[in-house]
Amino acid sequence: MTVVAEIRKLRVETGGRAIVDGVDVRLVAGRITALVGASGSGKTTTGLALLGAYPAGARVSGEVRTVDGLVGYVPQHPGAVLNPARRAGALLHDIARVQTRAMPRAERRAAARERVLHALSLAQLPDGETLLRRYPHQLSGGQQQRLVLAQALLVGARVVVADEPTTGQDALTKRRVVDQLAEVARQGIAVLLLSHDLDVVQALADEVLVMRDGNVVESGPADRLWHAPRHPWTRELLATPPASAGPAPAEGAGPVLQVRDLTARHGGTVVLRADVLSLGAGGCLAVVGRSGSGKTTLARCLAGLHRDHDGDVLLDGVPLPRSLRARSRGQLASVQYVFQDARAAFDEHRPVVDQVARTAVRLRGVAPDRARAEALDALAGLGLTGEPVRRGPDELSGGELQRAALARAVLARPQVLVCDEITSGLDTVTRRSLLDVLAALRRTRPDMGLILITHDLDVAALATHVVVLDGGELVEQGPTREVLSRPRHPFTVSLTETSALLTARARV
Amino acid sequence: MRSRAALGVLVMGVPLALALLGPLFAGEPGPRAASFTLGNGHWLGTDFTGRDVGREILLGGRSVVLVALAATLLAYVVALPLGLIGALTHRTWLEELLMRPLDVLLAVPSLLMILLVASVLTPDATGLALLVALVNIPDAARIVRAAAAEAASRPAVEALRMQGETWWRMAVGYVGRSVARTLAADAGVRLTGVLYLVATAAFLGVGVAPDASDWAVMVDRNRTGLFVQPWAVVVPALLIVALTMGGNLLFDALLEKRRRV
Amino acid sequence: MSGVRSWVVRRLLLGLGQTAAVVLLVFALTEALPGDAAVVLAGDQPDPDRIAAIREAMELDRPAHERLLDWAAGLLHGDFGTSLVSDRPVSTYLADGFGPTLLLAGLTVALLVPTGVGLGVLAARHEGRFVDRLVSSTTLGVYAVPEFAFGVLLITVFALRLGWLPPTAVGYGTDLLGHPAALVLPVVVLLSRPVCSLARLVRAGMIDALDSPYVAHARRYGLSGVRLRYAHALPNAVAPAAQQLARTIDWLLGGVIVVEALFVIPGLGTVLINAVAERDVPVVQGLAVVFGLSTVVLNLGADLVTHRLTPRAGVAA
Amino acid sequence: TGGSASSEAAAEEDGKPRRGGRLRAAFAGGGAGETLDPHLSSLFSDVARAKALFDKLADYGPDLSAQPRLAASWESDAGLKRWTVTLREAEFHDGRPVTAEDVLYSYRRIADPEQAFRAKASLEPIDLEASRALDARTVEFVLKRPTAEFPNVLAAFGAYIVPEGPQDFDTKPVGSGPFRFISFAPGRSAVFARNDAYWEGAPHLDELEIVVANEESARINALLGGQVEYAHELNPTTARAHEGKGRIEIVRLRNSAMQAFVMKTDRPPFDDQRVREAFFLIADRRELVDGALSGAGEVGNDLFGKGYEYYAADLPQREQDLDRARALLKEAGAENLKVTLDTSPVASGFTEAATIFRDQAAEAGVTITVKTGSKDSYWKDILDSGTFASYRSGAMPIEAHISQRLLTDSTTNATKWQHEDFDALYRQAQSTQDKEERAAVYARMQRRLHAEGGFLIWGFGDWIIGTARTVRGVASKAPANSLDWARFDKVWLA
Ligand SMILES: Nc1ncnc2c1ncn2[C@@H]1O[C@H](COP(=O)(O)OP(=O)(O)OP(=O)(O)O)[C@@H](O)[C@H]1O
Ligand SMILES: Nc1ncnc2c1ncn2[C@@H]1O[C@H](COP(=O)(O)OP(=O)(O)OP(=O)(O)O)[C@@H](O)[C@H]1O
Ligand SMILES: [Mg+2]
Ligand SMILES: [Mg+2]
Repeated sequence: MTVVAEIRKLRVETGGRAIVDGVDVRLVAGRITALVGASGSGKTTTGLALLGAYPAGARVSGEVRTVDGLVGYVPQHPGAVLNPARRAGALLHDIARVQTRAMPRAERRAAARERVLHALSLAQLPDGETLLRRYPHQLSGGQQQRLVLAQALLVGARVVVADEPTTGQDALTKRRVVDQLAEVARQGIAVLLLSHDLDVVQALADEVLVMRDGNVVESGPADRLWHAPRHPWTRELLATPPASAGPAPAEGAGPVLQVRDLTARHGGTVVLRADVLSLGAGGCLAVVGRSGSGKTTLARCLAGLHRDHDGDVLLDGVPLPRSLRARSRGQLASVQYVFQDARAAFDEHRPVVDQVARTAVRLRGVAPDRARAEALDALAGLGLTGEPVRRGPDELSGGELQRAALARAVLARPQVLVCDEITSGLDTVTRRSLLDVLAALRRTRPDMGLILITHDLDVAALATHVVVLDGGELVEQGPTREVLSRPRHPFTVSLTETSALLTARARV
Repeated sequence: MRSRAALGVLVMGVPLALALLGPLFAGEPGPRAASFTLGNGHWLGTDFTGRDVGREILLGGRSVVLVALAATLLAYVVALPLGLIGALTHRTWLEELLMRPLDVLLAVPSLLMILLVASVLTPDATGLALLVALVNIPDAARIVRAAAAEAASRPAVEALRMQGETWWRMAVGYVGRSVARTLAADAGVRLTGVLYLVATAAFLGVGVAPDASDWAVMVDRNRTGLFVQPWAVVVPALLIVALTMGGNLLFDALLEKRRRV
Repeated sequence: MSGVRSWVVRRLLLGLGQTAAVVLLVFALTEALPGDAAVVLAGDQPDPDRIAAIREAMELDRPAHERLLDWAAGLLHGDFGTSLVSDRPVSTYLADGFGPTLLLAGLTVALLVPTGVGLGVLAARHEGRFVDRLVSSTTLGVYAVPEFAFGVLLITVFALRLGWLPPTAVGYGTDLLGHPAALVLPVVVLLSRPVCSLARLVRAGMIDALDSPYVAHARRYGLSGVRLRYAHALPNAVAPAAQQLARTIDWLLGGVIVVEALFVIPGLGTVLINAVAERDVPVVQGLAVVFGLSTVVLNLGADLVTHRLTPRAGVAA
Repeated sequence: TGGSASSEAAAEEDGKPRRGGRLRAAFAGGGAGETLDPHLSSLFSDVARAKALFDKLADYGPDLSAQPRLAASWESDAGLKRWTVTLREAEFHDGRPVTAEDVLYSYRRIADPEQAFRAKASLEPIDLEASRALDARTVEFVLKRPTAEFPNVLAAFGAYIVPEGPQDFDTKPVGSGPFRFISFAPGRSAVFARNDAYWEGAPHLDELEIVVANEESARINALLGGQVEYAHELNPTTARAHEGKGRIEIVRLRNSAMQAFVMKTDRPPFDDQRVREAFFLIADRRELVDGALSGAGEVGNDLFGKGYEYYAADLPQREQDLDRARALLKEAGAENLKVTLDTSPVASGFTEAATIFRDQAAEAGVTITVKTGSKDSYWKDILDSGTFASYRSGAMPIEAHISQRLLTDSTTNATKWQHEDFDALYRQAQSTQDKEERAAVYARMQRRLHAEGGFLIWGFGDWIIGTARTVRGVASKAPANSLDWARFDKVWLA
């Protein structure tokens, strides 16, 4: 048990507020320590402290000690630390050059290459040489992540901080990330895992610290914490999501929305093909699939945001114009879309409630005052009350904004509501409350069709029907229970198996 | 950064105040003296036609400032809708129709353009402002379009579309507002460029009346007396430099603020 | 890469169109100028008979579009036509003026990049400190001074007062390389504004880049300061500056006109000013072709550099 | 009898001439379109170059009277219609003698109806068909009408003698002038070398280079920086800055440039003689000279050619008299007169003078709007259109001024001064052999112009030249365009 890094009594204060207060972390070689907690609880701040990085102007007290100062860092968005103007291999080569500086000139090149390749293979990028010649944006998210990991390994870091490595990733990718981190730990490197994905934490962590509002409320070995959480907050965080599939399918009338022979393209390449797809009134359709399988594209075709497609989208049997611009107000109101990134979908300069109210004004012709009252009602119905909604979006948290976005769409009284991954990137507690809101919505608007895009099988379980996309092809569809319990397509099989595996591993 | 902005305001304030208030204090013209002389009640000496430099300075800011500001403003008045429409439209032909002619203008050296157009039309101050604005439109429109295209591709605009918002509210209310900072920064540089163009045009014998009470014209016209009576050149030149420097300091500070956000 | 190639081809075609449009525009403008070459030649002896005779000798009585078409047809064979005023081929005008202007512009651009980038990086390294203040305020100040004023100042100080450098290039003709001292001041004047704007852009870009997570990341992994600055931060700072560099051709041309007049350098700027003054339309058109083409090529180059340095942003023609 | 008194006087002042050296002279030029064809001369730089390589039969002395050059002498018959000119012994640079045939060839070339050489109008009185060579060195010119001032024609601007036969002027010009050709780069420089065989004696300089520098600042800078020894056409302010400072010499050529306003006498408001007189009286000539010419000049008296031969110097100098001007305007019913004054930056001092006069007129209740026109077509624009415009003229004999600008059929009659009786007076002068009598006729004409002409001539500007301190022999009594102006064969470097 060699302690390779230690944080003691860390307190970080910005603008008079302690964002991290009295945190102690000990990282041991070869072991994985996880920090869990709600969004904004101070996980990233703690992790960055190990790198000696603090928010600008922060007052820091406490002690941070690492063995040799070399700490690898795999941020949540690895793209951010990859230089967009340089090829992927640039930093790796530079690091290797520094290391081989002492060698005779003739041997340097070969030695540097050797080291880079070794680090790539450790990071499970065996065919890395071709990747090195690409630019970061030409790599997938998973490859970017492994590349950054390879950099950390090449430096010879004894500690690696991995910040939210699985957020927004599908189950298969998640599994690969888990494997990678396990491999890293096996090489004797201490890993600090910052995550709110409890499956991943459960599968990997040896030690878990639970944070809340900058404090560690509970810590201990993973097993103990999982089986006997002491702090109520930990219990709340770890509570398993409701397994209910929502209200019974109330499909009475015919389909509200139908898709026929849809082929969507991005600049010439076909990224989605869907021959038939239909959503009944009051039905709930889950669209699942790996990252990049075309889920968002499908949703955007329905919403009229993606014009580059053939085939028809029919609303009550009438084809919808391809482009949003050509749709009538009634048509706009009928199909509403909730964006994946709620913050980006709001105008940062105007109060949230005003923006929500505009839906009623523009799409239903409600007078501004009435619309505002309706908007406040709708927001309150989603648990958003008080001052914050009267201010700009930056004063709301991600989860709150997600609900406001939902309210904005709902105010149009749509026949079809499309929600694109509205729960990813949220901690379990927030996520649960949002799913509850959706379930309540379905109860109050029984005629509304709902489309949930997700790669989270737990969320998919809420739906009455499931559509599985793979590589832009619609590979399987049917009632939820059927598809998830008896998957036929190999991809669906692997998807359900992987989820099961992660859960199983966590149970070990 | 605040100090920088304050410095900018200060440095810009002197010429601006002189330009706007100067004419009120200028008073009646005295009799002409011999050109380029010092003393005899002329604090800053006389200029190339024997007028009092001090009075000319009081009078000469308004046109510079107005021409430069008007030209800059005008360039944006045209460039803004062009750029916004170019960025917001999904009709490629419309975008091409709007942007390609600007590319052609961009390929004409601006001084050549000014020289030619000015000698065809022999413009007055308004004409000069129009001309300088014209030369600045292509570049400004490109910048607006680039900045606006980024803003227009944000989900927020799609959300507005989803809500059936008016074009006006999207283009001006959201996209226009989002690019305002970038444009403010660009405007600082452009203002300098415009002042420079006006002054250089005067150097090449184009534009405002040759004896106009105008700082840029003064710098050029009194150049011959630089060694005999430097004030007639140095003071207006310093005022112009202060104007552009102050403007840039101010816009720099704005830019800085944006970066920090 | 084939995407890039087809893009370049499309850009070049567009550039040809642009150049043609420039020529048309310039032709139209020169035609619209008050008075024609005959009137200008007649000067303060505007004897109507004589003007009519000159007009006939210059074939100015032919319709404008015919003259333009003839000229354009000649251009296809690489023939720029002949000057109205001297009857000498326009190509000799271009060839004679090209050397000095190219030398000036080339030297300026060659010095512009290292100086501008160097100053920008220097200021960015010392952001907010004395060196930065010095560089920032100097560049700001010089940027605000028009070339002719700056030129007059430099000549007064360095040539007339101190006598270190020749005040003009009078009498050196096109052999400027033989008199390098005479090139110093013109190049400095030409450099003044582009260097300032470039330095300011590079500074802003460098500060952003040095602040960026990827540079912090590279620093964390022990890269040397020099490598960090020049190999990792700079490429990102240079992309917006490259666009500015393309605009520099426009400035250079304006600057060249002023500098050539100030220092008596017989280059294209002088040829242009004289040709416009003499209404020597074929010469003006020939110059418009040269300037249009160089603008197009430089813009293309800048776009290529930008494309290379910001690979993420799709190239848009 | 060659040479002129003034240059010899200058030579005495400056000590004994020294032979050798190279003089570089900077002129404003005409760009890459320049040529060495002397008949195409139009700018000062053209004339300076033509003068170095070629000769005219006669040229203007300091008072703009014709002085014999290649012509050794001339005499006319009683009717003043047949002139016999005897050439002096001179040879071209290629060794051929200058003959009567060369003279006729040159004049016929200039008069070629296909061409538009500038001197064509000046040679118009000659009937070249009838004129002939009496022998190798005698030409008999037959004129279309009596012309007492015929020698002025021989001295006309651009009437240079070139050897017979076509030649390529830009690469190998051959003339009879004091310098031989070495090289020429249009718009940049022309290099010449001493012609040892020059008929008037070889120049002192070994070489002469005429360089082109269009910006005045560039010319003075080059002079100060030692890059040239002679800078032509400097600003009065520049002159003031350097005069007497010991660094360079400033030479002022008096009476070189007439400065005026033209009033179109054929249209309102200037068709009323009282309005014209009122305008004469509005001008404060001193203020105009001080303001527009920076004091570098003399006031004018509404007559051309101050100090020239036949100038009516006895007429009283006109002074500003606003009361009388107002009274005259009132009389003419032209109170609150509004006039547009056309001007252009085509010549230095124009726009300054225009605004100064505007202010002066305002005091007499006349509103003048100054309209700045295009530089390049200015002269043509004001010839027929407008009513009131800035004007200037270089030096020329008073006779030429009258014949070119003040006769009914003059081609550049900008004042639209068209009076039969005035034309008759001119014809009378031209048929008067006796100089005294002729002078009396000129005096009558000038009295009339002074009283009611269309030229408001307010001043005469100096032509300013800067030279290095080593330069000697530069004539100072030589209005621009006269013989001793830009004459480099008499100059030497001390
Ligand atoms: N640069 C900063 N300046 C001021 N406050 C900051 C800064 N960075 C983070 N904070 C605040 O500190 C708190 C903790 O942030 P931190 O990023 O550590 O949370 P986290 O647990 O990583 O959350 P998440 O799960 O959303 O990533 C938050 O309330 C955040 O608003
Ligand atoms: N703007 C674009 N240009 C080109 N290709 C695109 C673009 N947007 C998406 N694609 C491609 O289209 C395919 C489908 O993308 P889409 O966004 O629909 O995937 P997704 O299923 O929503 O993935 P995720 O779970 O990561 O959100 C992907 O292969 C992606 O690379
Ligand atoms: Mg975090
Ligand atoms: Mg998606």
